[in-house]
Amino acid sequence: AKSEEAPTPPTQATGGAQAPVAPAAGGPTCTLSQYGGAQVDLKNAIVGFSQSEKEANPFRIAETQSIKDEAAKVGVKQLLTTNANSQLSKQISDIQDMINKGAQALIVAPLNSDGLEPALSAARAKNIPVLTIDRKVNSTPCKDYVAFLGSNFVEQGKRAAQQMAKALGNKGKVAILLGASGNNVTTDRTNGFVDELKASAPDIQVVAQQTGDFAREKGQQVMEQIIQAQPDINGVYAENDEMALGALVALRSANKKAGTDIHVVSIDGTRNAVQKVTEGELYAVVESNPRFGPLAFQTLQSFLSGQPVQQNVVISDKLYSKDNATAELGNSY
Amino acid sequence: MTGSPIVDARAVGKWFPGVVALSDVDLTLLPGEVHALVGENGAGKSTLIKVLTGVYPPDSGELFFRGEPVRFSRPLDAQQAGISTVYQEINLVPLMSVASNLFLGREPRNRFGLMDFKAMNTAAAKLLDSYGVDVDVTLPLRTLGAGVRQMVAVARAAATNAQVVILDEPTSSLEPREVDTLFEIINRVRANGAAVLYVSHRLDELYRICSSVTVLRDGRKVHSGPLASLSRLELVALMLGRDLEQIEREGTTKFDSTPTEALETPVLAARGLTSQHRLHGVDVTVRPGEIVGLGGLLGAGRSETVRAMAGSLPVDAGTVTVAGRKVRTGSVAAAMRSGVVLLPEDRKSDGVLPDLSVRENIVLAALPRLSAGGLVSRKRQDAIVDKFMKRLRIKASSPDQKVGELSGGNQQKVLLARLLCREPKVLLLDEPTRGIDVGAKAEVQALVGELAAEGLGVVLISSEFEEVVEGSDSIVVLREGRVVAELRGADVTEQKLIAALAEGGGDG
Amino acid sequence: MAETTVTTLSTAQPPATRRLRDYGVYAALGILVLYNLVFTENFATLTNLNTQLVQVTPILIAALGMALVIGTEGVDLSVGSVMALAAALLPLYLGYGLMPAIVVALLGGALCGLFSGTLVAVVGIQPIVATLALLVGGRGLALVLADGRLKDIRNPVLLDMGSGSVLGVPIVVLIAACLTLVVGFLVRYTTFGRQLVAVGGNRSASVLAGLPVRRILIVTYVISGVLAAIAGIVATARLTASDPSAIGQLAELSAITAVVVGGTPLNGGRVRILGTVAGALLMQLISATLIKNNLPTSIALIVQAAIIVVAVLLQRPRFAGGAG
Amino acid sequence: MTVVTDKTEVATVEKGLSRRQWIAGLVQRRGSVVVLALIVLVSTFAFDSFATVDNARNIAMQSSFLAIVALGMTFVIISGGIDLSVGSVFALGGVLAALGIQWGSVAGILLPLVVCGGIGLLNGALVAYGRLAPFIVTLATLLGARGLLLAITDEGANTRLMPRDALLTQLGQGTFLGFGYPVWIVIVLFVLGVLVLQRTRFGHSVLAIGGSVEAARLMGLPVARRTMWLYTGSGLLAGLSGALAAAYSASGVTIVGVGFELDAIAAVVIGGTLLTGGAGTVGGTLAGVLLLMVIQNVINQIGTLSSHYQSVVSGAFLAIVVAIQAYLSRAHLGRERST
Ligand SMILES: Nc1ncnc2c1ncn2[C@@H]1O[C@H](COP(=O)(O)OP(=O)(O)OP(=O)(O)O)[C@@H](O)[C@H]1O
Ligand SMILES: Nc1ncnc2c1ncn2[C@@H]1O[C@H](COP(=O)(O)OP(=O)(O)OP(=O)(O)O)[C@@H](O)[C@H]1O
Ligand SMILES: O[C@@H]1[C@H](O)[C@H](O)CO[C@H]1O
Ligand SMILES: [Mg+2]
Ligand SMILES: [Mg+2]
Repeated sequence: AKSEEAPTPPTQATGGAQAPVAPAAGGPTCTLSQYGGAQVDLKNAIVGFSQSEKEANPFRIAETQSIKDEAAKVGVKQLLTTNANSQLSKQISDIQDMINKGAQALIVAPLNSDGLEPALSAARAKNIPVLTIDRKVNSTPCKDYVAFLGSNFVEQGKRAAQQMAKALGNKGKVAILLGASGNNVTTDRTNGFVDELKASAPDIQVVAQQTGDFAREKGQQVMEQIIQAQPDINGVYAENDEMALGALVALRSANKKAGTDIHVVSIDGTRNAVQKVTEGELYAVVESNPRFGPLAFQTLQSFLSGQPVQQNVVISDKLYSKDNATAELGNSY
Repeated sequence: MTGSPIVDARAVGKWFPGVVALSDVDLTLLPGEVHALVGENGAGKSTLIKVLTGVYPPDSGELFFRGEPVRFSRPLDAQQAGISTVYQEINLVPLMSVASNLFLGREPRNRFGLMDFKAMNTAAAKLLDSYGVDVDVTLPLRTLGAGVRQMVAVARAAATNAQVVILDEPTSSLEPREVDTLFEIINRVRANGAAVLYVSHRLDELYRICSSVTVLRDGRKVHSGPLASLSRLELVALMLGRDLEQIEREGTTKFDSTPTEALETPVLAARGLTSQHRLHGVDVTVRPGEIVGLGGLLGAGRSETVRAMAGSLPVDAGTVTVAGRKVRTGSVAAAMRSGVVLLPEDRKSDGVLPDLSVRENIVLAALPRLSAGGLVSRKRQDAIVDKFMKRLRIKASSPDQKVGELSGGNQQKVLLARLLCREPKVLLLDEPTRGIDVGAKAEVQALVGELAAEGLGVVLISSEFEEVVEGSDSIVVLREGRVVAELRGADVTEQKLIAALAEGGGDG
Repeated sequence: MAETTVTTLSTAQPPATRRLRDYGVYAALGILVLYNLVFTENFATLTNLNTQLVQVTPILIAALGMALVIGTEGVDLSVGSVMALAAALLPLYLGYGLMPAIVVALLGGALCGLFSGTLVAVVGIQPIVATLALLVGGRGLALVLADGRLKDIRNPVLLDMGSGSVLGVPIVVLIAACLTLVVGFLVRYTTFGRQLVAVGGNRSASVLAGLPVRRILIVTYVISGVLAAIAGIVATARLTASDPSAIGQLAELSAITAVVVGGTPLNGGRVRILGTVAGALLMQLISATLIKNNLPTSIALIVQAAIIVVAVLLQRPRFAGGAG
Repeated sequence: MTVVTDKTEVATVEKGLSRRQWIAGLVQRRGSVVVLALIVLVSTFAFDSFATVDNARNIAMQSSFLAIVALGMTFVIISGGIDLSVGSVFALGGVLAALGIQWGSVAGILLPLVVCGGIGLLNGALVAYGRLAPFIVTLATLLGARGLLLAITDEGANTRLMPRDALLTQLGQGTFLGFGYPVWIVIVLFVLGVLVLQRTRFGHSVLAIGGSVEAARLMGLPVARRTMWLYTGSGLLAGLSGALAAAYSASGVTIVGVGFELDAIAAVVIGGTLLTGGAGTVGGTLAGVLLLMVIQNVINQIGTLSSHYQSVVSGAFLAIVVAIQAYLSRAHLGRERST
């Protein structure tokens, strides 16, 4: 096979590394003795990673990759990987299966905040430490699981709203491209955005809310419909980059000029999206950083060697706007 | 109690889009009588029965059961009222066992309310035995021949001690032995004071068993009264709506029974046909212009034999040669290409495409030759369809009527037409006149005669001995998949045939 | 007597109701259009018309193949995954130029069809499962080929195909129109088309009539595969990117709905191409209406369900005997 | 008397024939079991963590929810129909359980049963009395039920939790002899299922309806009523399964059950049931469910397969399994008629 010349340079290994928001002091911590279980040297341990969605979107690809890379770097005995394919029941069995295969520590990217309990309690029963990343689960840290690393999705929505307000000068009509229905990433990003608008830019009015399922094609189709029913909107908030990119195509074919007639703000920070920011088509992108590898294994390592770890590590997400996009392009994924 | 009718249908009307199937038909069934319902194909017999038993709601008219006005909205209602029916197209469940089919809906149950299969199977075996059929009742029905299936259907209907038993062409696939048993049953039922409605195209049967008759023509009642007072000719005249002289002149023509003494090389030669559990080295030879009958009792393997020759039954051994050239066995296409075509026994499941038009059904097998460059030529189609609809007198509102809506007899003619447009060398006919009215039957028989005269080879299966004997130049007698005798020339008589069957049966 | 007149209506169907049965889809479609003309803002515009037509093309093209398969008393659950497969193949070979890439994608579709067709016709597996295997495996294969990544399309010709138009008519719509004509012609006027319908009508009778049943079945599934591939290419061109994870998601269900709502019975023996077009348009217009009026997904789904049921109720098969 | 020998001989011919068919039939019905046994055997040697009690527990538990749904699907498919709505109804059942449990465990189990049973009833009525194609009817309710779910969870945003100590929750999480209650529920339901299908008039009539609706009707079976009960049952079981699944994970998760119907259908057909209706077994379905789950388990045993390859593998697996099925069942179905 021979594809068109690859346009995007490979992401820099170092670039875009995650950093916790708050300095790693303060906040409740968790130790091995509190959680229960014996010390383990990560080097000759079996670690399991349960991914929730297919590695079919840059976020997931980057997330899984960084876990794999770091596992190799740390040199764990074996890394088991499973993918729940967006099925909660499968993620439960995946985790149980990995426990059964002798995983001594688990990194879980939950599909959903609720419903993983059986898997967690299975790990709990065997004192296997569980680290949840990306999406937070509604259980008690240091009891049902050890700790959480990830973005604050409500915060992401807020920041998106602030960017939107800035772009529209605090007044206008916006449409929201929602993520997959029932998914709490969607809920948080919607609430954060809507509440922030109410608070700081009440003259901005949300005239349409339709789901784009986190996918580019759906984003495009929905946008094509909205832009005709509501030709006078001046802003679009997409709850992930893929949908935003779809929306851009739709706007173009409707002869609307993204960046001047209509301002688009989205979340994730994928390479293609940040590229669009540099070109001025996207107004801003709030990062949702998927590179959990280093932080996750660091946390595991110190936890398994008996040191306390933060129960709730919220990572700081970048903001890509026209000021920094070109410079930061290399750090996008 | 005689006198007060059990069933009394008044001015019943039923129409389907484009067809008036029944218009004010009266029918009265008295206790203890066997009432014949006769008429040409498409006269409305089956429709009347379906209206009486709640399959179709009537479009007009009233139905009285034991003097009470009733409306059966589904067959179940009719059955619960005490009317049990054998419909024309055998309606049983092929995948289920014989016993299950017999007892569906009223299976014997043990004290836990669970079905008692042992009881059911023994009961089934006993019941069928009283009908002269001895099969493993645990077998799926689909593995049995049409004959047995027919008997099972009858047994099922007569088993429920009903006040009215309706039989729509029950003997169409039975041969004499079974017919006799069936008539015993009917007499028993009648003796118990029940009424029997009996549909058949076989006049002699009617005169044997029926006391009164109702004649339908084009959906109207044209006569009703005691049967004895009608001569065969009068009856036929009523059915066909022609006057007596006319019929006497034409006669209800059968085959011209002058055996063509054809000595040329065989157009079809089957040698040592063998198929597991079915056929054991059957030989059949057909010369151009010759009609070879297959004789045998139910399950003798007649259908299997022709199916093997037509490539629709894979054979383990044996060869089929057509006009001197060997034909690949087990392939219908190959057989057809060589000019061998089969009129299947089971019209419903192997023959018609009910939802397609008469036209489409007729041209189906000939599509390639009716089309140029993969495109169907409507002109050539219409020409050939028109030709055969005329030649076979197919009764349909138009070539575009769905075949499923045609009467049984006309469906059969459509299938025959389908084969004939292939311009075959050899016709294999499995029960070609099953369920065909006297008029049509005569036509079909005459047609088969003609075709033979034109040089076609014909193999004929009929459960009516009379028909085989009349039609055939020679008869191959089968028993359990073996040839037990071959009759030619002067030996082709009913007595000789029955004798052959008996001897064949002597000791294997 | 009152009741008998009632049954008269239900059985010997007056022409009116029969026509309603045959043209129910068109009726429903008309009603929906009227509704939008009255209640939906900026509906009666040419651009809007184009949008609806353009959006429906991939499903419509897939539905054409689906209609043929359903005509043989089968069903093809794999069309969505085949779309994704074609989408994934396309960018892999664009390096050699557009034509080669398209050919490869179509070949991929044909192979998929050959696979299911063989499972159905030769191995004797029931269509729904045979194609279910491909539904599961096909998308996986697509993601393997694309290694999960969505790839932007830069080939100018392909992009034009996606967004360009001739005399105001979008190119993709023209493509869909042509394919509709071809398939409609295939069904009505060719030997293959008639034989296909026959096989669906009564398989064992078709065998006994000497039809090459296996070949007919296999070819039908291959056609469906190729059409699905075309649908995948069109969707890719539209999206200006090859997204094997999203393209064709649940397309099989939309396609089946279009076919059935369009009046093609699922038990084979009949194929209605125009009906299928109308069915596809109807479903497209429903979702458009719901989005344009900004209904929440919940309501949208319920309304869709209701409309599907009504549409098929309008054209349910003719009364033949009591229900039970 | 010659005739008598004639008949008895035919009969014996038939017996011989029946023996062959009986064996073929057995193999067909047990084909899934054979394949299952094979895979289990191979995996036992391939992976040392496969044949362990824990793994058995996991597989049993993981199978139970699909098994319950597939049981209802089996009856529907044997009757010649299909039920695509079970996936959404399953999800709805879970959400309703979590909603109802705030009024106690009884309400928590009744609410989903009533509503999901109602949806099944609607399916049944539309199929039996509306005479609509099951495929399209249940496709519509697939959408409708999902819509209803989103409506009562404000677009899926609101996931209700179930109190850990509630009876219903325990029903999902508790264990007996090391196996979760759902596993035992499955065993009970399937024993009942076998009895109903094989040994009751109801089951018998279901087989008849699937074998030939027309014949069943003319034989005077209450086809419509039966059909309605079948779909109602399927809805009930899907709802029950959903409620148990919710109890198992102590929350009415809104995103579950997507594509579940296809798994159920696959399980049923792998189990040797004809989608054309008229023949099938409940036991086979259980084997089919286990097969699917074992395949998943094996993929996880390998432990390093990328998500993309995972679907490729399970797709291929599915094709191979049904191919073997079809091959085994050849004799049984006497293909020379249909092909
Ligand atoms: N379901 C149907 N739809 C439309 N027309 C029908 C239907 N059933 C029967 N007809 C028509 O009604 C007429 C009577 O058919 P019917 O089957 O009652 O004839 P019949 O007397 O039983 O013929 P045969 O002796 O061949 O069985 C025929 O013209 C037939 O075409
Ligand atoms: N009376 C019977 N008892 C037992 N088995 C039977 C009987 N009749 C038919 N069968 C079975 O059905 C199979 C098919 O019979 P087939 O139809 O070939 O015989 P046939 O001579 O054509 O009789 P028919 O007139 O029923 O067609 C037979 O091979 C036999 O196994
Ligand atoms: O934050 C991530 C990304 O937004 C992705 O697009 C969907 O899943 C979410 O968890
Ligand atoms: Mg009749
Ligand atoms: Mg026969």
